[in-house]
Amino acid sequence: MSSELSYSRVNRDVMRPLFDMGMHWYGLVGLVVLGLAWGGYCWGIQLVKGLGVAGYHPPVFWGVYITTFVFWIGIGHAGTLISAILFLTRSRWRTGIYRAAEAMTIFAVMTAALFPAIHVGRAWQAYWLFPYPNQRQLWQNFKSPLMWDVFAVSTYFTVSTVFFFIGLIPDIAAVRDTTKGITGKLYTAMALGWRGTDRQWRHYMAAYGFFAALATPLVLSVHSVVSWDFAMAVTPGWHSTLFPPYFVAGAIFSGCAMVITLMLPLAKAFKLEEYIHVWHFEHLAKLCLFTGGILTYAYGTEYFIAWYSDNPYEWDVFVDRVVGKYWWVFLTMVLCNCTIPLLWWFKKIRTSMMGLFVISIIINIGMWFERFNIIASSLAHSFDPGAWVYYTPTYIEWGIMIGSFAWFFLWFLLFVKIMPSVAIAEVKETLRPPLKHEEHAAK
Amino acid sequence: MEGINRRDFLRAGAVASTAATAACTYDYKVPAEKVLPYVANPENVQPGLASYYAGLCNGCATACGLVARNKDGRVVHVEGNPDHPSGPGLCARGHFDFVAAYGPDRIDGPMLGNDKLTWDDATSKLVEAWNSAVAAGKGVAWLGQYRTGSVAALLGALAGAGLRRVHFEPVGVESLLAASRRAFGLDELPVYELAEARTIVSFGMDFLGTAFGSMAMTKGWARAKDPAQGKFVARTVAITPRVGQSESQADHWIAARPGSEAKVALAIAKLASDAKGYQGPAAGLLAGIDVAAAASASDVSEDKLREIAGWLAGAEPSVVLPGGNANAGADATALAVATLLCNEVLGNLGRTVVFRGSRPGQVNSYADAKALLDDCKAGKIGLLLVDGLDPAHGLPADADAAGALAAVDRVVQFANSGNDSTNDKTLILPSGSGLEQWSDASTEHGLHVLGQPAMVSLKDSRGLGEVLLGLAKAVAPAAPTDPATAAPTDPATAAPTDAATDPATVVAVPIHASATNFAEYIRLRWAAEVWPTVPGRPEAASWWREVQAKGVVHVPGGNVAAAWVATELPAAGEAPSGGGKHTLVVYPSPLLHDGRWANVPWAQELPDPISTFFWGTWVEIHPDTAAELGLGEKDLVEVSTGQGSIKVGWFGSKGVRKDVVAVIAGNGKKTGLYAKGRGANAVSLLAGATDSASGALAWLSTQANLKRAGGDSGVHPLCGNLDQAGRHLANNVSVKDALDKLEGEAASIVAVHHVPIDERVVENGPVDMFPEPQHPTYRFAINFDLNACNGCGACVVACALENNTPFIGPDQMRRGRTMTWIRMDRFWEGEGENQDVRYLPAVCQQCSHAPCEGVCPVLATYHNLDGLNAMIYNRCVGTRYCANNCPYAARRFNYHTWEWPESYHLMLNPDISSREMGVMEKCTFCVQRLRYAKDSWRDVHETVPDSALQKITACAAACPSNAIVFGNWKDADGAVRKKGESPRSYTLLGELNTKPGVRYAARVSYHQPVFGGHGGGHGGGDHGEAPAEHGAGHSSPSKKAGHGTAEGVH
Amino acid sequence: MRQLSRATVALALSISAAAGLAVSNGLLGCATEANAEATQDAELFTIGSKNLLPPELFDRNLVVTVGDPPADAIEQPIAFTHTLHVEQLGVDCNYCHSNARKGPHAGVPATSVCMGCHALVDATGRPELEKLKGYWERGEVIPWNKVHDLPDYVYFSHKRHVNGGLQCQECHGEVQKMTVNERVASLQMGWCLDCHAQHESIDENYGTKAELRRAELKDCWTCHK
Amino acid sequence: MTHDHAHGHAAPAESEPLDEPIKAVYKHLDCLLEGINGLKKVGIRDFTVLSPIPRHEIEQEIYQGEPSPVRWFTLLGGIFGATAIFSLASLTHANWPMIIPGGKPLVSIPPFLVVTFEGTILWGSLMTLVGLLLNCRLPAFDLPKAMHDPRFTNDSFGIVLERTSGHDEAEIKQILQHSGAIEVTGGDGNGGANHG
Repeated sequence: MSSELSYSRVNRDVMRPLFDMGMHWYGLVGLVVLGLAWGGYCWGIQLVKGLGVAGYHPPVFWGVYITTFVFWIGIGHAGTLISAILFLTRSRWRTGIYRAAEAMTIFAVMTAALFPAIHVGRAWQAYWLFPYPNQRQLWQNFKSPLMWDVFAVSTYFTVSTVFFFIGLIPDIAAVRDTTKGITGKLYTAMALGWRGTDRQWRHYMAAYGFFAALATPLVLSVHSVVSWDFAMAVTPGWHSTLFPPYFVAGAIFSGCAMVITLMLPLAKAFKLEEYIHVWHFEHLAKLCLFTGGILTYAYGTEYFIAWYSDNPYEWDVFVDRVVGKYWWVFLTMVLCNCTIPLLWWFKKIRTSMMGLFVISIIINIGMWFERFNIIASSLAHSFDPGAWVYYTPTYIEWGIMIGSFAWFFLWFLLFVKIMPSVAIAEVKETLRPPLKHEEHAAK
Repeated sequence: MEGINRRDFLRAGAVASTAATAACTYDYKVPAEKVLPYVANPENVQPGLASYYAGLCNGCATACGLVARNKDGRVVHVEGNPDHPSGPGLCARGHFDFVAAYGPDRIDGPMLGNDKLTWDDATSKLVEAWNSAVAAGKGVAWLGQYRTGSVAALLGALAGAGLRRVHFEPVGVESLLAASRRAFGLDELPVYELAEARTIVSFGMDFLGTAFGSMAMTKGWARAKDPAQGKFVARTVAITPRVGQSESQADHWIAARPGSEAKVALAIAKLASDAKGYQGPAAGLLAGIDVAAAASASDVSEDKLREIAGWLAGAEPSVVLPGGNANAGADATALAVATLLCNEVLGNLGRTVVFRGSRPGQVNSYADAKALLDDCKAGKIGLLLVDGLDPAHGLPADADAAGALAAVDRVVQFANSGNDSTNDKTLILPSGSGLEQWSDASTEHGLHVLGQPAMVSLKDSRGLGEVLLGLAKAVAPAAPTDPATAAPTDPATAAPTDAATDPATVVAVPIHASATNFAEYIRLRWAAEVWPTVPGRPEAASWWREVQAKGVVHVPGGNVAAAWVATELPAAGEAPSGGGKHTLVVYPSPLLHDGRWANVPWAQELPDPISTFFWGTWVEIHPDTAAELGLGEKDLVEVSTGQGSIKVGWFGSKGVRKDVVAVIAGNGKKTGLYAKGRGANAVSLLAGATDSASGALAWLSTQANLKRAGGDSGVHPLCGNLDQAGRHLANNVSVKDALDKLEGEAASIVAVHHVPIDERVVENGPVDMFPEPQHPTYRFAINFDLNACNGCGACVVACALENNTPFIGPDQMRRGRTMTWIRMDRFWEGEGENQDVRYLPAVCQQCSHAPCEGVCPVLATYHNLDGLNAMIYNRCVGTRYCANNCPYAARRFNYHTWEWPESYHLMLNPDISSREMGVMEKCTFCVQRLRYAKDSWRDVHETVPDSALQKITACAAACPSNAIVFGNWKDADGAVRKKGESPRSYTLLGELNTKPGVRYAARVSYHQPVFGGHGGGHGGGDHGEAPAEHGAGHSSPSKKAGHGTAEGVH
Repeated sequence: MRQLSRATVALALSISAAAGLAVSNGLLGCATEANAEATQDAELFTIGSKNLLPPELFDRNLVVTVGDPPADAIEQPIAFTHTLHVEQLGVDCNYCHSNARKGPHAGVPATSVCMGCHALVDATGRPELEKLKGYWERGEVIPWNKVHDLPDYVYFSHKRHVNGGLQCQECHGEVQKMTVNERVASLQMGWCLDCHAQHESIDENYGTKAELRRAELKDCWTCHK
Repeated sequence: MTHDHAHGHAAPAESEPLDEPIKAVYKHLDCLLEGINGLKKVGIRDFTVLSPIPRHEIEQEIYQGEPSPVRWFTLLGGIFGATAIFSLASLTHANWPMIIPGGKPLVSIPPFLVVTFEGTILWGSLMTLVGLLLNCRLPAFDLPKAMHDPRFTNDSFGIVLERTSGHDEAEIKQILQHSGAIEVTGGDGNGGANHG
């Protein structure tokens, strides 16, 4: 962080986009609304006509929707990782990026949370997944991994959102103090009367620490629980104890890549380079290299276990992934997740904007295909050879997926417009506080 | 009670039930529904309870008995009649006859062109046409399907008045009949009793499928293959150019060159007579047979011929089956005579080949039909009555049926909707469904089947018998029945009659003159002709009530002695010609038959047993041929003969010779709601040559050329993989093992594919983390005997109709979204003579440790106290996790709300919920029937006995070969327990230890092992001990069975 | 102001573009296999569509019902009174609803059952009886309004309950005192369950097997198939 | 720590709130700390420190490292969540005994641990939120106008006194001014504004 930065400059720089947003922003919002309309239209068709408009080919009963669900949940990991785990480990480089990363988490979880409703056959009965007292005296099956999922995702969403808003309160207060009129009233309401009193800061810091402490195991548990959706099934290719660490590593991998994808243009567009530095991205890239390494190792281990177990069903699935009809999915996955990110070992690439941006997108593509590879190819090549099929998605599924990206970006765009996308108070914390005796010394 | 008859009661009931199904939303404050009681209670009708009517299946000439279940005014299901000698069980095509009754395009009342007529108009037009034809000196002719019983008797009466009768079916029996006449001088068909046959050699007769009398043959074959029943296992040899459904069950497939079958049969007869030292009346015929020439003509080595003859002569009795004429060429009769000669030589007559007056009424040949059509074209026919045939679709182009019909002054069709032969001048008289009217049939000495109305007619139709009775009254008023015309064509009348001894049945005038309606006609005729033959002469009125209750009268013992009379053999026909590279084999569809069920969507959608294709026409070619042509998976193939060409999809079958192209018949219709535009008409490729000895159409007489035509054929297999990929799902055991280790005497002999497991598991059996759940009273279980299952699909259809599973159309089927709860897996192992087609009916296995149950988040599926894996539709949210987690892929998902098109919805079974979109469903072991049975037996405070359970599910009731047995595993003496403890028994994917309620009995075969070896004594038992119960001193066979690894696995 | 107009323009642009896209998507959909309606077989293989408006959307089960919902009395085509027939004349329930002991439906009696007595009762000047006679003479079905209705996925059997010793009044209320028949029970699932494994008749009827019967009675397949 | 009675530094009962609180604005952290110290030295403990960022120095000065009671909320929330969700799962499964999947005990610990864990986290977090809001008295829209200075969320620190705690207003202002406040305002008028 530049030593020239002062407290007031931080306020000014970070809040600038809130009041002076270029035409680009409106253009982007228009584009995103278009995508959302497309997705909504596709979902409308699906709701009215039934899931048959998607490409499901039994026994492939899960497809693009669950793939995209897991993808978004995975994206949602980086934010809380950065904000909570790095907070607890006092990694100071988190300050510049954690706010936007956290927002990304929440929006990613919000996007992911759409998918169970999109995925289930009777979306209008999806509320049955939540335990609530009813006259039928019916409850849920708490032994089902899907039920765990409901709990894990809703808990994750609730905790992340609370964490996010707690972190925002001092910054909203700062925004409040520079706005007037209706907007000012809104910020006043959201700031909950925050004035930065000693009492407020005292409990705030205590609570923030607890949130971080609670969110940390949650980060690890959410994707573990999601991975149990697969690992708890008997389906060959899924039934593996490797899944939780494998999924968590993959989630952090894709999440960090997504942070790079989002923050690079953000820093550029809002001239926040002084706060979101290249070395932030370098750190993220290194984190990606680390988790990507774990992931590559996990891919290898999967094959080793399948081979070593001598379970023919298992081994057949893994062979089929390479030589079967889904070879292209496997190839994309390996190229995007294991091979291309290795370029980041070169400092030149991992510090160049283009190198960071392109590879981070490639990683996101690869991670989507990883989930598709796990889901579709396992189901399409299960126990009974009479039921081996080839599932291909339809335009409805692609449309809804595009819609989900639009939904995510819409929230993100709104966020950068109305909330400070860099944590003002925390950035100030990293600055040396203004001290009178130092000023005298300087003079 | 005046003015209210039975019809109205049923109608009121129907209204009530429709109203009940119409409303589906439920608001607890506003009842939107009416409750409509009867005006007057009909006898024996309980609202909400089913009534059963014995009836007659009109699906084909075989005329099996059936039982129709009427619920609240509609027949909702049919099953085979267990009192009929071919029952229990009902083939798939029999079920289609029931579906056809609800066809949406059934016409409502008589039609002339596009005009609707009243019945009075229509019948007067009919009589008018008859009279004017006679007045004009033109002929009055009948062109129809085979008919027996009272309709045949009425036709006999009409024949006396000048009606020219031609009874012809495209898939007919004329060559077999001609062969019997020639060989034994008997004008009837041989009955093949396979139950005791040690060796079965078939030249292509579809004896498990579309052949006349296949239900009885299927049962006999299943019994002959069952090691437990006769302590032997029949060896089946198929000598055909193509492996069809029946041939797929053979132990040896001998791919003789098409057209050479007769020579092969004669060679076998010669070799067998040498082996047996035959000295009978046919000995003279054998001298001139040249075995070496036959071998070279047929591509079958002399050694192989000798081996086959050795099998036949070595294990008595045996049976040699002819080619059905759909599978024979210009020498169909020669082949049939040669097979009879084989049977004669082998001493099978009277043992496995029996004559007892079996024939489907009057049988005319294709030549006769063509002669009639030629006369039509020549303007010699003034009135043509067409019954049950669609000549424009089912006859080769050279018969020009459409042109011939157009040249007739008045064509009257007895059909429920227009077909390809209908033109503007055709008078269509809808004859309704067999379930709506009185009918009868008699295809054998002493076997009479009665059909009675099981529901009110859905449309304004009038039975064929009723119309003919009216016509006979009008045009043959007092003419006495002419015994010369009627007797030989009607086996019923051939039975000895001495009606005069009972004054009640003395008939002074012809029956048709005295009977006021067809029901009365039947009753009077039966009183005159059937009743006197019944031993003991029961009291007439109570006898008739009993006949109505049972639906069948069977007086066994009408066998006729047969002596060989032929002194010379029919000349061999011409070899297939036409100048193509491939011999064209057109075969009737196992489901659509000759095309008569093409308009039944369930028939179109049920996957073909061999290719698992659906909704269309395709060719079967050898994979090498496909490679030569450079065919891609989706490419169309153009098949061209001198008569034309069709472009269809293809299936690479290892079961056709490389020089053969096989095309499935039945589709390619121009009319019919569901038939129109589906596939292509294979018959149009035939040259129309005939077998000179019988006049039968030579199906195998044409050569064809193949060409890649690109495009997208749209045909798609339902089964994903051709073979089992080395997995042990459908298992075989060797005959030796099966005979050495019969039921209950030894450990499992099934070599089951194993995942290598812990040594401790090998020693102590599978380890359960949790005990198997308690089943206090019942543990419902089912046993599929793969040794008897031949993939016919009857169970699949029966299940679909009982459980309201919809048909979904070709687009959805291509995505594999079949809704049928039974998936008939077909696995094709090996190739050449040794190829081995295995069928595996995969249903929900009702596991005790079910993977699906634990994963449902809303408890929509769970295990109940009866051992069933329950599925509650109205709780299901549709996460589909259960389906992913089912290793058997047994669950079905409602991707859409499938609505039954108008009038099919009347067929819905009201005992089970219909499912909306987004809901999972699966086999429930017909829980509605189980609950009904439990409810009934609870009234007398008893558990349901095994006898009441064995055939309780729709699939078990439908299975023609008794391959499916249902029961309570807790009943130690029950059939299902006995079968489940047989050494052949195994559970599917037993290594997963899901403890299924479904067990399979491995097929017993003479095949060389394709993989994994035979189970021979090394105890490759399955893990699944379920449905074993804990406690109660039961020890499951698998516990003793250890977990030896089968050789060559993985 | 400048921002507002920009926002309006952007919004208008995006809405119109979305509409255009939706239309083109629809057209595209027609060409796609996924859109089953687009195929030639639209009318042959009927895919039902979901009505996404109430009542499906707002499931009544979302509400926790406390106590019984209000009873509602429904007018019938003939003002039949149970009070007269049951309480005053002493006709047994089973005389008219004879199917209750034999099958799933108790059944509304056929008109012929009514006429069994009413043929002997003078109808002149009694309008309700004249209506009954009218229906009978015309051979017309009396369109009674349903008071007790269950969803189509519920399979209820009167036989089991009546033969098990339950009194009609336990579910139907004091029918003998009703001039206009009304429903007193909610007939909701929770209401069924209140008895289903707890009713005292289970002990009476099943003795030592009562525990098993209780478990069986909570099997979902008892009522849903 | 104006309202923090827990510390026993409650203002004397006779201390009337000032009509206009005394407000000192600081640009520098060390000056602020000096100001706090100055007030503490004369025994004034009833004042509020405002800061744009949390500083340990400030907290240390005022609370001497006493931990925030929020942690008890977190603990209780976690215990409640674990108990509640485990009971929910167990009781609902026991209420309607269903065999799912075959043979598994009705109340089976391993699968229920997952939801129990999630419940612990969820309720721990929610109770931490409640603890935060209660302890911070949020929402706090009724704070005196003197604290509404936008500089306190930007680049300045502040000390606000709503009571004089029995001390002389001028004396307090003096202390604040001496510590290096750039601006000292407010008071009931007997001290007068003094801009620095």
